[in-house]
Amino acid sequence: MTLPLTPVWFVALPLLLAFASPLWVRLRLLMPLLVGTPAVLLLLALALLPEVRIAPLVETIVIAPPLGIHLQLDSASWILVALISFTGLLATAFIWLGDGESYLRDRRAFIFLLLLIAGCNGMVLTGDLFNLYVFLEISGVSAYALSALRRDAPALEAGLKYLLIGSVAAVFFLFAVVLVYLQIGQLNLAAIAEGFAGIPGPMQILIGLLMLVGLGIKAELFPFNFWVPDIYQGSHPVVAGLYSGFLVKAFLFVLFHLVFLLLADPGVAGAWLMGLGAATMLVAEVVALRQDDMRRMLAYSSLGQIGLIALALGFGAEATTAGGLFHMANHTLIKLVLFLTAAVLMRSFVSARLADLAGAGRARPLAAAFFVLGALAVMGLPPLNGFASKLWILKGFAEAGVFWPVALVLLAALIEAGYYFRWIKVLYEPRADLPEARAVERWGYAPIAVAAGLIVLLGVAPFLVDDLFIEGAQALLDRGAALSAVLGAGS
Amino acid sequence: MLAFLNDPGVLHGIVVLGTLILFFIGLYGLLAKRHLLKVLIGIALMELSVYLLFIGLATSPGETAPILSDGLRSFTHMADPVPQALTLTAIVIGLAVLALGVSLAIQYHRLTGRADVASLTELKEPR
Amino acid sequence: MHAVVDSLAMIGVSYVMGFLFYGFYRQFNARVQRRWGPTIWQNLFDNMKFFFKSETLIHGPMFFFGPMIIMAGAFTTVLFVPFLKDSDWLQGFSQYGNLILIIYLLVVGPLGNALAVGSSGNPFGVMGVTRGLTRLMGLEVPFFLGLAMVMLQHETASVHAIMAAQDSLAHWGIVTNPIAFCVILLPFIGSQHGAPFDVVGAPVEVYAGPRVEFGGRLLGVLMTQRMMMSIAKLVLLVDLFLGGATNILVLIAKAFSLFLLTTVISMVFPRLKTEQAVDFFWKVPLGLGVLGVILTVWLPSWSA
Amino acid sequence: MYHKTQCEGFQCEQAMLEVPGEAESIRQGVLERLVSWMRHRSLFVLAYGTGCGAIEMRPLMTSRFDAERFGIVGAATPRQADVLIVSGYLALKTLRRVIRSYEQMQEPKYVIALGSCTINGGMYWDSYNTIKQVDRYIPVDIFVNGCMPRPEALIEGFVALQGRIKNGEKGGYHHYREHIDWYKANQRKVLGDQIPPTYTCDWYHAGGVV
Amino acid sequence: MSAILRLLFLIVSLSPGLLLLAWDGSLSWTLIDGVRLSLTLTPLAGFFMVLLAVAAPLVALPMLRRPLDWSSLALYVPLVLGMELLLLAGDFISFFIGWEIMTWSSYLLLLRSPRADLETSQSYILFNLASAFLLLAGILFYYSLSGDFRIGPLAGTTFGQELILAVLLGLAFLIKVGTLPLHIWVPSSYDQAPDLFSAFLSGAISKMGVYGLILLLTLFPDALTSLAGRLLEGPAAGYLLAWIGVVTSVVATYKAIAQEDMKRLLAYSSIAQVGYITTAIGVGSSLALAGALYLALVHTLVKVLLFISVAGIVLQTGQRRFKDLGKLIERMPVSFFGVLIGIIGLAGMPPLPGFAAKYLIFVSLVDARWLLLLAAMILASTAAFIYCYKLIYGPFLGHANSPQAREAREAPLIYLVPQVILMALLVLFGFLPGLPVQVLIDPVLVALGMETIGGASWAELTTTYGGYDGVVLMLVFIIAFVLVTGIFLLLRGRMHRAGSPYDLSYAGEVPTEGTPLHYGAGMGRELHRIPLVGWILRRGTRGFYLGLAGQMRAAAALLGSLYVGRPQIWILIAVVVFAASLAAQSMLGGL
Repeated sequence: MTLPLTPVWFVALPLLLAFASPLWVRLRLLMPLLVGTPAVLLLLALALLPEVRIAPLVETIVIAPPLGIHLQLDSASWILVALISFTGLLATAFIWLGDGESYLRDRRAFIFLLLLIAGCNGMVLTGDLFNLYVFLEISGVSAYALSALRRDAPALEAGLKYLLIGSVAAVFFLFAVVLVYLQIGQLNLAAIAEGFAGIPGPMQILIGLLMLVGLGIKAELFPFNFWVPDIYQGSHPVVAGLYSGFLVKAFLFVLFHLVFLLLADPGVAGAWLMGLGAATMLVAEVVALRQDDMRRMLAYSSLGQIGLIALALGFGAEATTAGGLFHMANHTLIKLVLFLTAAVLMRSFVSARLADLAGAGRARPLAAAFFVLGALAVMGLPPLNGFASKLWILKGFAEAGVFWPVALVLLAALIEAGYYFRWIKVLYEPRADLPEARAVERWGYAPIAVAAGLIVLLGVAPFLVDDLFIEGAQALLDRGAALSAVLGAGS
Repeated sequence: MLAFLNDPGVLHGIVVLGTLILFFIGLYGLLAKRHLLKVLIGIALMELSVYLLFIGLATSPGETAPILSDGLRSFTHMADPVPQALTLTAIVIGLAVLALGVSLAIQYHRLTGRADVASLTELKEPR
Repeated sequence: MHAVVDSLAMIGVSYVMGFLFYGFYRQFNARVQRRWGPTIWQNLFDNMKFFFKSETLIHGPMFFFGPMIIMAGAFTTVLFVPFLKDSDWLQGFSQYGNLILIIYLLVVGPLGNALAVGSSGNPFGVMGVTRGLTRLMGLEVPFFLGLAMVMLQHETASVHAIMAAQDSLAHWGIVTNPIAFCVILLPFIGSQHGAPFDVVGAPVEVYAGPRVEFGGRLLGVLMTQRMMMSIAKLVLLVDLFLGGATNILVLIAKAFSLFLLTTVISMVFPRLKTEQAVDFFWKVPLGLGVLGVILTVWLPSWSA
Repeated sequence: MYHKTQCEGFQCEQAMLEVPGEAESIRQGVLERLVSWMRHRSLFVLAYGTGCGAIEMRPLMTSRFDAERFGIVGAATPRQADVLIVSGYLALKTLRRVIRSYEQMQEPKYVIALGSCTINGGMYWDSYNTIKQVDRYIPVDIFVNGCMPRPEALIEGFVALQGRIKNGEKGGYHHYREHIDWYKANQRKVLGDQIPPTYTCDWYHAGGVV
Repeated sequence: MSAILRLLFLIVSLSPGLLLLAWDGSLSWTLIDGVRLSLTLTPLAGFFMVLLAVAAPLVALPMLRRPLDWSSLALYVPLVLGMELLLLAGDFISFFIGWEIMTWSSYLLLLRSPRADLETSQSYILFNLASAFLLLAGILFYYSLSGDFRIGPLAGTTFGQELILAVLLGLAFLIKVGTLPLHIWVPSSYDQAPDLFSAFLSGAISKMGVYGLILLLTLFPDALTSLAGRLLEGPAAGYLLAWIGVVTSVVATYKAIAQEDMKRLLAYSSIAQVGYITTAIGVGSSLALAGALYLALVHTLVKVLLFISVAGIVLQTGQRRFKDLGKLIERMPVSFFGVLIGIIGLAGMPPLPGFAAKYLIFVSLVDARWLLLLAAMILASTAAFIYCYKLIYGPFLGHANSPQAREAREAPLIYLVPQVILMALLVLFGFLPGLPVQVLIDPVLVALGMETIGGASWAELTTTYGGYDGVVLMLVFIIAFVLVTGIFLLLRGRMHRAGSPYDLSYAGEVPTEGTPLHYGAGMGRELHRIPLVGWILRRGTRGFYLGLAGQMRAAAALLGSLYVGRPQIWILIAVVVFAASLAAQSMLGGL
């Protein structure tokens, strides 16, 4: 029997392995499979890359589109899929190697982690609106459960809060899906895109706003993102790293994918999203100034970067979009380093509070060095990868002669420096009584080191990968090509 | 007596009105109630209203179930099967979410003795 | 050889002029105060007495080298000021220098001496030095501004060229650029340690100021350099404003008249405190200087 | 520290108080005579105003008597002074400072004692805390007696001192060096441990009596 | 292993010099799509590379003193390499990359000091990043004008565009050089940085701002003149820059006088010196630029020398305040000479090259007919004598005021070697003031398309206003000094040394150890009584920036109150926003 290399595996493999989990417990294969699955998916993604670069892969399930469900792997979604797999690999490797908390290493965590990966992959790949809703809920449910995994009061609180707000988002999104179906009678995205212009204007607005609220809550845009810091703080940092690393990226991608696909002229919606992105960025960076819990601070910082990405993608120019996609990837790497470092620090010093971490840099020099590296990268300081992508975005704005986003981005970066450098300073505080540090597994640094190495590599040599992102941006922006790939050239 | 219901416009109007009322009742429960279970019930009501809306608007009077049996050999005068399938899926998902929510709420209650949504104050902005 | 003889002659001339002028100053001062006063040679006597004191106390090597530096600075200053124009004699090394260099050389010595004062460890001396530096800060601004106006007028910083440009009475600096002269005059008196501004070295003001620890031969050195430095400054002003001198007698006459002017001004004013002096320099001469700049530089360029 | 040596008793003391007179003038070469002449024309005065004599110094220095015509001017610090004027009685407190100032002066240096109090205590002859005879503690070159002496008398004293300087006579400072033990013993007698520190007379330990 | 690493470290520190010798041609590659990096070595950058080549190894050498601080050594490497990149940059992106690497690595080096506090480190990094981001904004604006990141003159731009560009880039560089309202980060960070690193901060890093300012001039076809015409004989736009520089110098000089800590004093003096350089750049003539470059050179030499000397003092005594030191001249004679030569250079006294630099600047000001600026500059430069004197009196003269100062020993050899080298360089340039002009400065002027100012020989410094001859000046002074000393020693009479430091004429009193005889701390305090100076000294910008930070925190608290931890409110807000935007859109009339 030969297994064809199709995009279906991105969803199917983690789902199958997750549901067969009792088997793996018995066979003591839980941890190897947990790490192995994203690794295999990453390899699969790499293997598919040459094909994807030639033309988008459309994988039909049962019936051909527009009637059936299909998965579409183009250059843009490939970036997300590879990112999800890679992030999953590093995070699970950290869980395995880092010898961490037992609740992250048991069957439930295994199931939910794989479900999260499957859900996100599905969201990114699917070409069907209702399917999108399903994957959205799969990833949502697994995320709620992951937050509550620790089963103490803060974790349960985080899980509950996440569940409440997430369900509301899902209801809004479902409402939009229902309206779309009622108006067009189609669920295939390409088909909807063709028919969307025919919907009466007020209904378009209603659908758009419903989707905006639904996805905006999930994608952490400004007036809908008040839940984020609480959830990130209550969850384990590795889980928060996954949220910040690919969950929110997947939602953001879906949001912009829908915008660019459904709307013939994404100008107005893009402007709205740019505004929301700018507000998200500025508000989050300012509020982050007063945080004294590392997880919460990182949550705000993550919000800020999401805002930046929304700003870049919303502009819709090729350079900003490519830069935005690149920044997604970079931000994922950076936040992974930061959250995993936070996990190490939390395990060493029990607390993640600023006051308790004073002088930690002298007790845990490696972890602090990774934190510094991540902080420098997230602020966009060269020669790290955050700089390359920010430069790309800003260059895109400058080429278009639009300067207010440039000013806002730079201002936000300055504010961001205000709190990151405060943390760095405190980490290296000279203190006579160094805090007591509990032992951590040295192998746990390996995934962080890999991510850190990539941060530096992508910073020094972004030209290695910039083609991918340009193609991704073109795939994301080129509505006609996307439609014809699904519906055939004649449509 | 209820013949006026055979007019799709009237029927759909009633459905829209009813589901919207249901939706806002759910929203009210979600926003105004403090007990966790009541809040979850609010969410469930909102979801329910969306399902009802979907089914109600996708079906017109006089359509039969989309099952090819009992001598029915063509696809005429059948309800669109897709909304029903979708709604079934959505109900399953909604149930899963609701179950997870209820279980979390119960665990929370067991752990802390509280079931008040306003008492979720462990995680908040620093003063 | 010529350079050596010339240098020695310049040093000699400036020394002789120095003690004679200051001897005259003391006698003149006494007459104004209705006293008989000392002889005109009194400064020579004082100076020689100190040079031949049989005991000299020093406070470490820097204390010794300070007066040496200030003396070397005085010699260098004298050698870089041309005494005569259109002459081979009394030129020193002035063709290798310029006006700005001379102004800075004037302060080399005092700073070297300040090291010696500090090295003595006497706080009164250091207070005196600080006052001296403060006064320097006050007077240098209008002084330099005036000189800059002269430089701008002649478009050169070379003293020779400035002298050469003043070929007749009508072209004397004091005639062609009277504002600059007025700006410079009071700071010049200050830089000569003249009367209204002499709080720094005045006896019994903070215990004799910077010289509190100097005695014996070192004090003799300090007196000598002060006299020579004063003559260097006088000659410099003669060169800049009074058209220079073609022979030694003219030089003495011009320098003496200038000296007489400053002396007269000194005698009629009471002593100012340091901060008052600085404030005065920054208000009156500097204000005049700013006015001068506006009149001689800004207005012509705008009207042009 | 400073210890008594050769000399004890009244006669001895008398001998010590004899300041060398004209007979001991030194043979001088041309340069020395020139220098002496310069020196006598330029006397910087450290006026130690301990008593009423200080009042008489003002008219001396100012327009009326104008000591500057003799080359006599005031000095601010002992380092620059040639002549120390002890103008009146000395108390125990002031004696200490006068001795220290004297020792800080650079040679050649001279002392003029002004008024009767410096000779024998004058009107304070029976006071418990005044110094009766200054020349037991520092060598006095010229006494100007009177209570108080007029500035004219002081000028006369100065002229006499100038004459001695011009002739190259040995000054009191030679005597101080040669008999430092005796002076120090006397100072110790009244001042106890409060006598000025040794380093002001370091030549004493160096043995370098010129 | 350790030896090899140390050797590597030294090689890196020598790399600017090696680069100068070995660099030819250029390098370029694409960073990301449309951004091409290119490295060349222009003469202007070469000049600043020389400064780096002097400062980097001389600061690196004493850093190798045991016990080694490996983190500092490791951070020094990207710092030096980043600055090399910054200087080699042929385009703005590599310039910016080098600039930022310099910024963060210097910040992390600053953190190595146990004395660095939060306020200082935050102000350092925030000001420097503000500078960097302004720079980036300027670069992007430049890019939008020229369509290319390569550094070169702009053509066909409007006055408004040029003004925006000049303001953005100018502000960036002015923050870096620390001109007046933007200087607040300089003193405290120079003070609290590791002692040796302060030398590098002041000697090399601040020069990068100067490099940037000069680079800014080259962006405009006719330098500053094209911006707003001419005023008297200089560019009108430069007049403002020159006044900024001069006001900076004046204020910083008085602040320096008021300091009671050696390193803070040096920090303020750095601000003042760079203020002169800024002024000269504002004048913009060939003379003035030569003066600016010359002063940059001298300032690098002098400040590295002074900071290393001071680092030696701090190392040996553990004290850094004037009131705790004193009389080290006998205990640390080499350091004394280091500081002596340093302050002579700093004060711009002849015969050392500081005078040559000031001479060029003064003459250029006269030449531009900007006499009021000249007067203000003279004010700063004569007031500088006071702090120079304080700097040498406080630690070295007077009386030892602490047990450590009484028992200090000379700084270790590894500190003295750089000092001696720098002293030798300064004296050499004193003899040959024309040497830097002909070798280093004239090529830059040629490259900038200006007339050269080099004279006939290395000994001469010539201008249109006349010049002077360093060899003659130095020889006359030395011969006079030798003669005077010789004659003095030939005179008859006993000369002896006081038996005790307390043998002072002190009104007959006998001062003792307990008597407050050291005038180091209070020196210059009486300047407060001068109205203008008192007015300056009473003012500061710290309150303003602290207020700004407070406002920022208040804003954070205000916005943070949005992030309440209550799900129902989140949902409410979402619903309200939804409803409101729906209403708004439908009222505005649809998509």
